[in-house]
Amino acid sequence: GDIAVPELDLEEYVRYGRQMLVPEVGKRGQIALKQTKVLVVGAGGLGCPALLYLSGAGFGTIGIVDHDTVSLSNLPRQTLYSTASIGKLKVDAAVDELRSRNANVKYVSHPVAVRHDNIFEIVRHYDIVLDCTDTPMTRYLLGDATRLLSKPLVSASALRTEAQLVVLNMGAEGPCYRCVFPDPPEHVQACSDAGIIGPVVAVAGVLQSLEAIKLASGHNGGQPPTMTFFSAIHGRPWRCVRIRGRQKSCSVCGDAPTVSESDITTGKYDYADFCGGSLDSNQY
Amino acid sequence: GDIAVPELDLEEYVRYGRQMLVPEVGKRGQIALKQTKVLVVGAGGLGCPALLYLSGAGFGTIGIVDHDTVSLSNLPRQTLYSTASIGKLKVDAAVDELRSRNANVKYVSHPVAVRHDNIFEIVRHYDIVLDCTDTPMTRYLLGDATRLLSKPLVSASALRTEAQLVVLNMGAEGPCYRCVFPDPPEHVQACSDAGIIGPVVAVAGVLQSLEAIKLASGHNGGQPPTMTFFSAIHGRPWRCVRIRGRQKSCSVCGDAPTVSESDITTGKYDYADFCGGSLDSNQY
Amino acid sequence: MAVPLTVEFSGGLEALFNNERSINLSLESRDGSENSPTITDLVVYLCEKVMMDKRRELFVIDGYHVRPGVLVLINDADWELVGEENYVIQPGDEILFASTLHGG
Amino acid sequence: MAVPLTVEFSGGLEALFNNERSINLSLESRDGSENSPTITDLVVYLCEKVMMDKRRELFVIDGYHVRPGVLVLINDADWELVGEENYVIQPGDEILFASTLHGG
Ligand SMILES: [Zn+2]
Ligand SMILES: [Zn+2]
Repeated sequence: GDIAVPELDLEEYVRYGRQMLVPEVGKRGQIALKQTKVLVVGAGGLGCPALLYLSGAGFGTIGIVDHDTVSLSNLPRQTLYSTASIGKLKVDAAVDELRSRNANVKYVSHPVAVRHDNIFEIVRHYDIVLDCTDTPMTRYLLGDATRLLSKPLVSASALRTEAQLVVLNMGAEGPCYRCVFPDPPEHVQACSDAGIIGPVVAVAGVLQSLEAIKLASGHNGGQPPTMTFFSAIHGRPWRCVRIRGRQKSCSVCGDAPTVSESDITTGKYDYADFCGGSLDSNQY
Repeated sequence: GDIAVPELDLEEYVRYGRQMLVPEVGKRGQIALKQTKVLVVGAGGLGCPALLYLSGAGFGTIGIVDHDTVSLSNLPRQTLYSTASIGKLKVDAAVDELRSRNANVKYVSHPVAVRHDNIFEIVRHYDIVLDCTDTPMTRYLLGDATRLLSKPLVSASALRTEAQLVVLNMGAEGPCYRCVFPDPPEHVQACSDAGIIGPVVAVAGVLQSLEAIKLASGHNGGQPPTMTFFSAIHGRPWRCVRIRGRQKSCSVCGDAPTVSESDITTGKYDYADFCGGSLDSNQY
Repeated sequence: MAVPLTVEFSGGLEALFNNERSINLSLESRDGSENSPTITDLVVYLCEKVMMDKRRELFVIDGYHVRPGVLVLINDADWELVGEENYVIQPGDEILFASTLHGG
Repeated sequence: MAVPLTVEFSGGLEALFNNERSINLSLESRDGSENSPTITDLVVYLCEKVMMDKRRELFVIDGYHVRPGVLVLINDADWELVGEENYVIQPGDEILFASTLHGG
């Protein structure tokens, strides 16, 4: 039968009022947000600002995937956490903080690492997915699962003084993660951390939440696919570049795909092997 | 005598470690941040994200100016505040929240509105100022006072689906606020609120904190002055445009200035008269 | 001589132009001469031939002067750097009229 | 025929080129003909004449193929849209080699 379209109560009218005044959102868009379930994978430097604004915007359900606990070194940019959060599970600290700001949202914690054997079962229940993770392997996993489940994926990344963002899986002819990045980078250096400036990763996370709001309220579709590059200090600060569409040769969404959902969930397709040495964040 | 250059203690090395790993910051930059006092005028949609990342970055002193109390309708984008904050003074709620995340920073509350008779005394004690206010009058006040006191001003604004950002008062030949905006817009419509989407104003606030970090760590100077325009939904998303330098005809910083500090503090220069009908945010 | 250009609006100004954010035009000098048009020619044209809205004062004052609070950007540069109203428009130029925002 | 162009690097690749983020070049086809150079000609030139760093494998593999994880953008468009390595470089082109970031 039909699902009743939710209405907004008085508290919501007041809370979301200024957002609804924007013609591109309106009451229609606010109700659409309320009916949308968004999954944030990774509650770190990207995920924290994304979650704050997804919660503020009034999504109906927000899922959070992260198996990690809060450390002191997280605090400059993982802005949901306080010194009192140190040692707690990130998903728990995040939900507490978000719920204190907006209890209208249903928060779902997934205190696990994304793996080939759990990702489909998690992603399946959501409408939009944000990749806020930090390794090539999780990015390929999320890229593949969301493509195979036809979920739009808002993927962002950041390092040092730069950030990148792209919206994937849009329609039948939009690219998936593998279409754009068919091969993982090779791991060629020892594992060392290249550093990050808080506002740089925060800009990317905030823009991810914006793309989710646009998707949910019907403002992201029909345009050719683009990718955004941000450079905080050197060179041109912002570039929005046109990127390729779906690649006929793509092993996940091409004309003759070789990777299926069951290949992934059964472990037949080996991500550790595929990503090879690139299990860690890139560095030079 | 000399002021001892602060060192970093172990907690700070751990806390700020990933930021210090960025070569453009390093230990040198981190210590420079610790020695810098930044003032955030306005603890709303711009100020909240700016404050989160200024605090996270480890500025030595952060001042907050806002006379307002927290309302329910603030919460979607004024992300320092929870439902429990409603009714509290914004500066108090903000300081509580920020201190829980980083107690290394000295927070100074200024629970007042910026006025011609208090602005110089407040601004004088800081090194960098962020304009996170929301009316033409406060913007001209801040623009003038910071120019006359030679403080770099990071000015941003946002409405509906757009945002703008500019760094002013850079060096002897950089423009001040009046150089770029010599005349206030006329107030031609009834007072009504045009709305705002959370991530749009948040992007601007985050970028303000980034500019402050760059200024404090020595990465903002020498380049020609630019202004950034962001459009979340329509048209070109990002533009960074070259703007004019100091205007010889500027009434505050030109070759024959007609507005001085005492003109302003004594009320001889009348902002209400200057801004005329434009005491409120712009709208169409 | 008619010059092709793109005019863009932001910061709410688009509301005066039927919510068009970007318009492609081919413009001549308004004195009918062979000279290329200037920004003033463009502003006159927009007011007289393009603007749907009657609230002209939200775009220009004192005739055809772009009103305070509107920045004019020519190919990503402040018009102040290139001659303001007297700038001679080149083929393919992108001219943005951006209303200053004040909200926060 | 020598073509003037600008090469840019981001995402850490600049470290291989003496931290230069932007280099202006004038490039010829490597076969010495009058043909305009292609992206392949550019990559060869960068490896042989510009790259300071010995870790060539961070930029190219199997000879002069741009390595996985590096996006090539020509005038703000993915090279896949304009012929990839065979794209013929035009005067004034801006070619960005951007290493994909993974951090979050
Ligand atoms: Zn694909
Ligand atoms: Zn001035």
